[in-house]
Amino acid sequence: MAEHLLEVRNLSVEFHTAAGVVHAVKSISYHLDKGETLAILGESGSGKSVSSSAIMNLIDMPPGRISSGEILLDGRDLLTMPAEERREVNGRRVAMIFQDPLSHLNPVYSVGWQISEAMTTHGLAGSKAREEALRLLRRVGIPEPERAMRKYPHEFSGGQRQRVMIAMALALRPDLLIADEPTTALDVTVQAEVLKLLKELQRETGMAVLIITHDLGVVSEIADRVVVMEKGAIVEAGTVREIYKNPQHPYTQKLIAAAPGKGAMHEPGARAEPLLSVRDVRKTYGSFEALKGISFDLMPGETMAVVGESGSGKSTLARALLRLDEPDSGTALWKGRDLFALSPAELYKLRRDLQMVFQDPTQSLNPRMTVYQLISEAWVIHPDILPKAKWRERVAELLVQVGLSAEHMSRYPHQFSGGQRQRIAIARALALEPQLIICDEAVSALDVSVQAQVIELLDRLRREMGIAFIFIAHDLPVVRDFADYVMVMQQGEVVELGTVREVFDTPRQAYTRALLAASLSPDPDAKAGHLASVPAEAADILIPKRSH
Amino acid sequence: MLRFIRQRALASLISLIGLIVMVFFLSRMTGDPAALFLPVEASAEMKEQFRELHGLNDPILVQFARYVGDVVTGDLGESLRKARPALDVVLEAFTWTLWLAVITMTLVTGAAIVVGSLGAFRSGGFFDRLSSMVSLIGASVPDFWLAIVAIVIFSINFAILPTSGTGSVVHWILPIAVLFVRPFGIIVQVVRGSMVSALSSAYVKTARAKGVKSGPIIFIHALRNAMLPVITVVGDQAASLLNGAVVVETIFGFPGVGKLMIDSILQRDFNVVLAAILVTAIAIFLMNVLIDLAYALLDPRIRH
Amino acid sequence: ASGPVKIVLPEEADLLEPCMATRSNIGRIIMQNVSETLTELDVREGKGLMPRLAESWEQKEDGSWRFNLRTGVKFSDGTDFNAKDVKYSFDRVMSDKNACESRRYFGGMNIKIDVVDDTTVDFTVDPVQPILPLLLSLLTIVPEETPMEFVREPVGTGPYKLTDWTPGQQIVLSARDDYWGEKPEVTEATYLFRADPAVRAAMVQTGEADLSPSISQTEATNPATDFSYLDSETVYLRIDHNIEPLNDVRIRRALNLAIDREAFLGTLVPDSAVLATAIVPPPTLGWNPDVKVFPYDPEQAKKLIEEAKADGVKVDTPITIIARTANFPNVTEIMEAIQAQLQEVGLKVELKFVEVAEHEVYYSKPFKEGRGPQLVAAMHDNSKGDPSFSMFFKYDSEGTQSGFSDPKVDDLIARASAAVGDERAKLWSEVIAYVHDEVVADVLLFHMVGFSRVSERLDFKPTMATNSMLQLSEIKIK
Amino acid sequence: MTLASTDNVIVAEPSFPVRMMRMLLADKFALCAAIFLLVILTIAIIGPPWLGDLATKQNLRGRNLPPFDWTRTWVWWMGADALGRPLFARIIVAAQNTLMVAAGAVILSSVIGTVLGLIAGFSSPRMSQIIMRLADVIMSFPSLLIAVIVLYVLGSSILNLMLVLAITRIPVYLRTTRAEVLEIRERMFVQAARVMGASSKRILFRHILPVVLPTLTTLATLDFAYVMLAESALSFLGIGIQPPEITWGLMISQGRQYLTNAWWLSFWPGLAIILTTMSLNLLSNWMRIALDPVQRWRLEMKGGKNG
Ligand SMILES: Nc1ncnc2c1ncn2[C@@H]1O[C@H](COP(=O)(O)OP(=O)(O)OP(=O)(O)O)[C@@H](O)[C@H]1O
Ligand SMILES: Nc1ncnc2c1ncn2[C@@H]1O[C@H](COP(=O)(O)OP(=O)(O)OP(=O)(O)O)[C@@H](O)[C@H]1O
Ligand SMILES: [Mg+2]
Ligand SMILES: [Mg+2]
Repeated sequence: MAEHLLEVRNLSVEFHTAAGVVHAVKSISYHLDKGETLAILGESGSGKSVSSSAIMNLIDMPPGRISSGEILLDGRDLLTMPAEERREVNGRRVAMIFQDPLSHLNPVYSVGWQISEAMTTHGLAGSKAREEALRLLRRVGIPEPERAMRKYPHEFSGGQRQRVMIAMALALRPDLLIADEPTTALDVTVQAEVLKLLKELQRETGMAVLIITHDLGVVSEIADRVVVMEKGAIVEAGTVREIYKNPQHPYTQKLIAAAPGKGAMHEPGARAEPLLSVRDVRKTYGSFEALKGISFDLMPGETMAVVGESGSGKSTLARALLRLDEPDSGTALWKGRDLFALSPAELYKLRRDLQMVFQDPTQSLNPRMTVYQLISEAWVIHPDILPKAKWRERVAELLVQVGLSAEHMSRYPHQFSGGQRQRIAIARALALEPQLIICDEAVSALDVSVQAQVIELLDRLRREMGIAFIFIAHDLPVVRDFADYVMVMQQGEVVELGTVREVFDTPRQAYTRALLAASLSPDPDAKAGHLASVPAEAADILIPKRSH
Repeated sequence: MLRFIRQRALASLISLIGLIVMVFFLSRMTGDPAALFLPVEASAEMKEQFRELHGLNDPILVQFARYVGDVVTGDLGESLRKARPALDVVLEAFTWTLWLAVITMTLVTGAAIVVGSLGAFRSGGFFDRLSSMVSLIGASVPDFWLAIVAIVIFSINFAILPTSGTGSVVHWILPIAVLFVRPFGIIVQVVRGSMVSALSSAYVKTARAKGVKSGPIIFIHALRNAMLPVITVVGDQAASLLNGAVVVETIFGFPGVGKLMIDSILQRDFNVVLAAILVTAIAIFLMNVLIDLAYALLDPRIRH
Repeated sequence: ASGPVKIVLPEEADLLEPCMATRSNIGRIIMQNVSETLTELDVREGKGLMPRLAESWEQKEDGSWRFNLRTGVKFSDGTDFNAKDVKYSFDRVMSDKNACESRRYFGGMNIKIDVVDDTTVDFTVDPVQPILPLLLSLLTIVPEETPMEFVREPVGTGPYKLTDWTPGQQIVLSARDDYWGEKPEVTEATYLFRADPAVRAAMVQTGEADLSPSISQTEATNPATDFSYLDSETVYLRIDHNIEPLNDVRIRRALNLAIDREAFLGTLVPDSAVLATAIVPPPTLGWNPDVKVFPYDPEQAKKLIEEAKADGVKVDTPITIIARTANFPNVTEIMEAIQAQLQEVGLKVELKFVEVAEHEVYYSKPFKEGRGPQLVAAMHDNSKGDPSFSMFFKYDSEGTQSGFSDPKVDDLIARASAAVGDERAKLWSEVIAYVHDEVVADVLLFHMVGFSRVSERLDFKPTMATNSMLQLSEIKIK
Repeated sequence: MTLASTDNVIVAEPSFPVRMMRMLLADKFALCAAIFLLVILTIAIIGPPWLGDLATKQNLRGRNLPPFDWTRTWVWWMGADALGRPLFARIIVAAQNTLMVAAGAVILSSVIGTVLGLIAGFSSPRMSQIIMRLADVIMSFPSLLIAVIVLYVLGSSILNLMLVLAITRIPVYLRTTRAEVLEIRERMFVQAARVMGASSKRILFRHILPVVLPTLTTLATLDFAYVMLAESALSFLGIGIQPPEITWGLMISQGRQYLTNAWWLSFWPGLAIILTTMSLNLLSNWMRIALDPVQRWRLEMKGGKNG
C-alpha cells in the first residue's frame, strides 16, 4: 500500500554511552509525498539529524541502534532490505546533502569526479557521467563549469561547495532529497540562492524534499508541511501556516515566539569615552587585502554588529583585535592604550577583558577536556579571579546561566549537540568576567529558541555587567534584536555604519539593501516574492573561502 | 616545485656537511687502523710506516682539511683495505641494497595496504584481530633468527630455495621475505589506524549516501586520504633499508652497503665509511623528495 | 677425475695481493694456488721443508744461503721466472711504498740479495738466520714488472690464475695450461663468501658449495662430510705480571690450577682439541712432551692464594679478563665459565668483552698506565713449524705481547733463534718448560681444532695449514 | 529564567581509577596484557636477587638440556643453555636488563624527541629549521653504524647502549610530534586557549600534547620491540651487551648457533620479546580508546554488559 513516497513509522534510535542509553529518537512517525517539501523543525539535539541518517542508513552501529520502527519507501521497508538492494537505494532513489559541505566532500578528488561517481556507481558509463556532471554544475550555477570540474573542494567558496553537494545529490534525479541544514553554514545571500535553487530543481524534477533545519525563515520559505521535534519525539505536525499561525504545543509556541526580528530596536544613548577605538586597520594575506582600513568606536556596554557576506573580512577583523593575527597597520585603542603595541605580558593581563566566542563550537572546545575543565581553565590561567574552592560552584552557576545544568560538568564536548556546545563556549568566555566579548557567528549554529535565549542572556550581561559586544553575524533579524550599531562590511571595507534603526530602516548602500532583502522572514505570509527580489549582484558574489 | 626541491637540497646539504664532519671525527676516535690492518706481531716501525703511507700521522685537522679538499674535487679517497676508490666500492654495494630496498618496499607497501585496510573496514572483527596479531608478531621477531629458520626450512628441509647468494632471481626470495616481515608489521598497523579514522570521516558518509560499494569506499575514498601518514612510515622504513639491512646481508651473503659499512668501521676503513654515508644520505634525500612529490600527488591541498 | 669446485669462505679477501698472502683471508685463495714461494712446509705428511720454486738450497761457510731456482717456470702473464724476480719480490715486500704484511718475518735482520745468475740467488743475512729457508716459505714471488703499490690482480707462477673477481660475490681461479708442475684435478675454483657458519655448512649440504674449510662445531655432525683438524691456533690468557697480585707466582699458579680444562673438552671446546702446554702446537720444532698440563686442583689454588694473602699480596683486587668478541667459537661461554671457575677459588674476576681494535690496545705494548690486573684472552696462530715466530713476541722482554720480563727467558730465546738442528730443538724445549713451570707466564688453555665440511664428491682432508692456505692441488675429485 | 535542557538524565560518573579498571575488565585481551606486563615488571625487579645465582651457575655437563622435563624443578622446564644454566631462570633474570635498556631507550628518545618536536612545531621557523636539520642528520645516519661508533668511543655498557639506541630513535618522535603540532596548533580550541591568555607552555602541554600523545604511545610501544631487537642485532654483530650481563636479545643471539640442534635456546627469549611487545601493543591500543572521550563508549558498553 504505497500511498506515500516515504513513510516513517514508530522509528526509535538509541545510543549507548558512558552515562547509559540515550534515546535520541523516540518512536516518531511521519510521511512525505511526491513533489512535497517537509521540514523537520526542532531545536538542537532534538533528533533531527539522527532520524534522517536512519533513512540513509548512515547511523554508526554500534554505538547506535535502531530499536524499533520501519522506514517505508514506496511501501518497502528500508531497514529490512538486503544490503545490496539497500545500497542501490542510496543515491538513486534517496539522496542527501549535508550541513557542512567542506568536510563532506572528499578533499583529494576533483568535484567533477565526485559528481560523476554518484552516477557511475549506479551503472552509468564514465564519459556520460562526466557530461552529465558538467551539465549539473552548470545547472546549479557554478561559474566556469568546465574548469570547475577539475577543481578540488578546497578551491571553492562555502556556497559553491554546497552547490556542488546539491549537484551530486541530484545526479540521478532521486525521488527523495534529504537536506540536513543545507544553509546553516552559509551567509544570507548565498542561503537565499541555495534555497531558490532547491525550489527550482524540485519544480523541474518533482522530487520530494525533506529539509532539516531550526531556522523558521527557511521553513516558511520552502516547506509545505512541518514536523516539530523536541527531545527525540514529534510534538506537532501540520502545514507551515497552521504551525506558524496557530501553534498548539507549548514547545512550538515557544519556538515561534522566539523567532527573532520582532522586538523593538535598540536606541543607543549618547556616546562618550570609547572603550575601544579602532582606526584604519589593514591586513593582507600575500597580495590579497582582507582588511582595507577599518575604523570604528565602541562604547562600554554597547553592541556593535558586524554583518556582511562570507569572506568580507569579519573574522579577520576579530582575529586582529584579539592579536591572534598581527594586523599590518592601524591602531586599536583600548581605554587609551594601543592593543597592537602591547607586550606579551601586558597582553596577558588584557586577555581577561577581551574574550571571544568562536563560530564553530565543535572545533573551539578541546575534545579531551570535560566541561568543568574547559570552563575552569580560565581560572587556572588567571588564578587571581577565583579561589579554587569556589570553582565547582561557579561552573555550575555559569552552566545554569547559559541554560545547561550543573550535572553536565563532567561530560565531554562530543556528548552535546552543536547548540549546547556553543553555550559551553559562552560560559567559558563569561568565566573571565570580560568587558568585551567578540562573538564570531556565535549564535548561527543555535536553534531559534536557544538563540533567543542566548541573545537575551548576552543582552542581560550587557545591561547588568556593562559588557560590550562585537557581534559578528549573518542573521539579520538577530542583529536587529540585539545590536546598537551595525557595521556592514564588503570585501574588507566598511560600506555602511550606523545605528540599527538607520541601517535597517533607511539603508543607504545598495549592498546593504541586498542583504536585507535576502534575509528570510519566519512569517509564511511575508515570503511572497521574497527571493525574487534578491538583487542579482548580491547573489552572485561568491568569494572563494580560505583553503583548509 | 623546482624551487622547493632546491630549498630542500640546500637544507639537506647542510645536514650532509654536519653528518660528514661528525662521522669524520667520531670514527677517528674509535682507534688506529694500523693496529687492525697489520698483524699483532707487526713492529712499531711497520705501523708507523703504514700510518705515514696513509697520512694518518698528520694532525686530525690537517687530515680533515685534506679530506674536504678532496671531496670538493669529487675524490672520496681510496679504501685502505681494498686498494680501490672508496666510491667505487660503495656504489657497487649500494646498487644491490637499492634493488633489495625497492623491491621489498614495493611488496611490503602493497600487501600492508590491502591487509591494513581490510582490517580497518571490519575493525574488531576476526580478520582485524588476526592480521594485527600476525603483524605484531612479525614486528617483534629478530630478523637473524628468522633468516636462519627460513634457510633451515626452505633450503635444507625442503630444498626448494638456495641458502644464500645473489646468482639468480630465486636467490632474492629468502632475503626479501625476511626483510618483508618487520616493515610489513609496522605499516599494517599504521594503515589500519589511519584507515579507521578516514573511514569514519564525513566524506565517507557522503559516499555511502551516494550508494558507493564497500570496495571503492575503502580503496578509493578512504585510502587516498589515509595514505599521508602511511607514506611517512614507508619512507622511514625504506630509509632504514637503504641504510642497509646489515643482518640479512650478513647471513645471506648479500653484498650490500649495510654490511660494507659495518665491516668498514670495524676495520677503520674510514674513507669507505664516509663514502657510504654520503651515498646513502643522498639517496635518502632523493627519496624524501619523492615522498614529498607523492604527498602532493595524493593530496591536492598540499600542491599549493 | 677432474672438474670445478666451489669453496665457501667466511670472509671475502679485500684484495688479492701476493705480499699479503700470509693473511689468512687472502692466503686461502692465492697462496700456492696463484702465488708460489721458493720453499714450502709440508704439514700433510710431515716431510718438513720442501722445494717449490727453489729446487735446492744450501748454507755457505759465512752463514749466507744459496738457492738454486727451478727452470722453465712462467708467470701467468707469460713472462719467465728468474732470480731477478726473487730479488724484486723481496725488495717489494720491504719497500715503504706499501704495507706488505710479510715484511714482519724479516724484521731485525739485514738481508742482502745477490742475483748470481738467472737460476741462482744468494741471501746474506746479518745476523745469521738459520731458518731463512723456512722464512722464504712465506715470501710470495711476483714478476719484476709488478708495481710497488698493492695490486688487485695477482700474477704468479702457481697452477691457477685469477679469471674473475666480482667483488662481494665471487672469485674464480682457473687452472693454467702452462704450469710448470703436475696438473691438478681441480680445473676451476669458485670462491664464495658467507659470514654465517650455519649457512656455510648448509651450502655444502645442499650442494651449493663443495667445501667449507670452517664450519661451527655444532654443525659438524655428519661423519661422512665433516672433519675436524688441529688448526694451529692456541688459546691462552696472557698474564700481565707487572700488576699486583699477578706479579706473585703463587697467584699465577693458582689461576692455572683453578681451571678445569678437561671439563671444556667435548662441551664448549671440541672433543679433539688438545690441552696446551706451550704457545705453539705439537708438531712445532722443540715442542716439549715432558711439560705437563696443570691439574685441576681448586684446593691447592685456594691454598696458594691464602699463602699469598698471608704475605700481604692484595689478592682481593678485582682481576679483569679481557676477551675479544667472536674471537673463536663459544668465546663468551668459555670466558664466562673460566670467570666462574676462578671465582670459585676466591678470586675476584671481572669479564670484559671488547672488539678487535680495542683488544689490540690491551694485548700489545705499550700497555696503558694505571691499568688494573689483567688477563688478556687471546688466540695465537703458528703453523710454521718453528717457535721463533711466537716466542720472541710473546715472552721476550722486548716482545710486543709479552706480559713480563725475565733475563733468562730473553737469553734462551736469543740463543735458540740463532741455533740450528738438534741444538735449536733442545733450546726451544727448554724455553717452553721454563716459561710454563717456573715463570708460569700465562694460562695456556687449548690448541683448537677447526671443522670443515667437504662434499662427498671430493677427496680432501684439511690440515693444520688449512687455516692459512688451501692448496687446490691437494683436492682430489672422486 | 533558565533554558530547557534537552538532555536525558545524567548518571554520575564513577571515579577515574574505578572507570579505568572497569574498562580494562571490559577488554579481555588488554586485561591479559596488563597482567602479563605486571608479572614481567615484578620479575624484572625481584629476578636478579632471587634467581641470580641459579641463573649463572654453570654445569657444563648438563648443557643444552631439552625443555619440558617435568621431573626437575620448574626453573629447568624451559631447558638449559650451552653452559647448562636453567633457561627459565635466565629469562627471569634477564628481564631486568632487557626492560631497562628498552624502557630506558624508549622513554629517553620519546621524551627528548617529543619535547624537541613540540619546540620545533611551536617556536620560530629558524629554531624549527635547526632542530629538523639535526633530525635529518641522525635520520640519514645508519642506526647500527651510530651504535657501533658510539659504543666504541664510550665503551659498551647497559647505560651506553640505552643512550645509543635512544639517540637513533629520537627523530621518529621528533618528526611525528612536529607534524602533528603544526596541524593541531591551528585548531580552534588552541586559538580559544590563546584568547584566554594561556601561555605557550600551557597550550603545548595541556592542549596539544594530549592530542599527540596517543600517536606517540603507539609509536613507543612499537619502538619497544624495535629496541629489543636492535639490541639483539648488536649482540649478533658482537657489539651489544656483553656477558656476563644478560638480556633477552643477547640470549637469542647466543642461542642462534644451536638453532638446528637446540632450538629452545633462542626460542624462549624470542617468545618473551614477542609476548612483551604484543602485550604493550594491546595495552596501548586499549589506552588509546580508554583515554579518548570520544571513543570510550566502546569499552564502557562492554563493561556495562559484563558488570
Ligand atoms: N554518537 C552519539 N553518541 C551519543 N549520543 C548521540 C550520538 N549522536 C547523537 N547523539 C544524541 O542524539 C541526540 C540527537 O542528535 P541529533 O544530531 O539528531 O540532533 P539535531 O537535532 O540534529 O541537532 P543539531 O540541530 O544541533 O544538529 C542528541 O541529544 C545527541 O546527544
Ligand atoms: N590565513 C589566511 N591566508 C589567506 N587568506 C586568508 C586567511 N585568512 C582569511 N583569508 C581570506 O581573507 C578573507 C576574509 O576572511 P574572513 O575569515 O575574515 O571572512 P568572514 O567575513 O569571517 O567570512 P565568513 O562569514 O565565511 O566567516 C577571505 O577571503 C579569506 O579567504
Ligand atoms: Mg543535526
Ligand atoms: Mg568568519
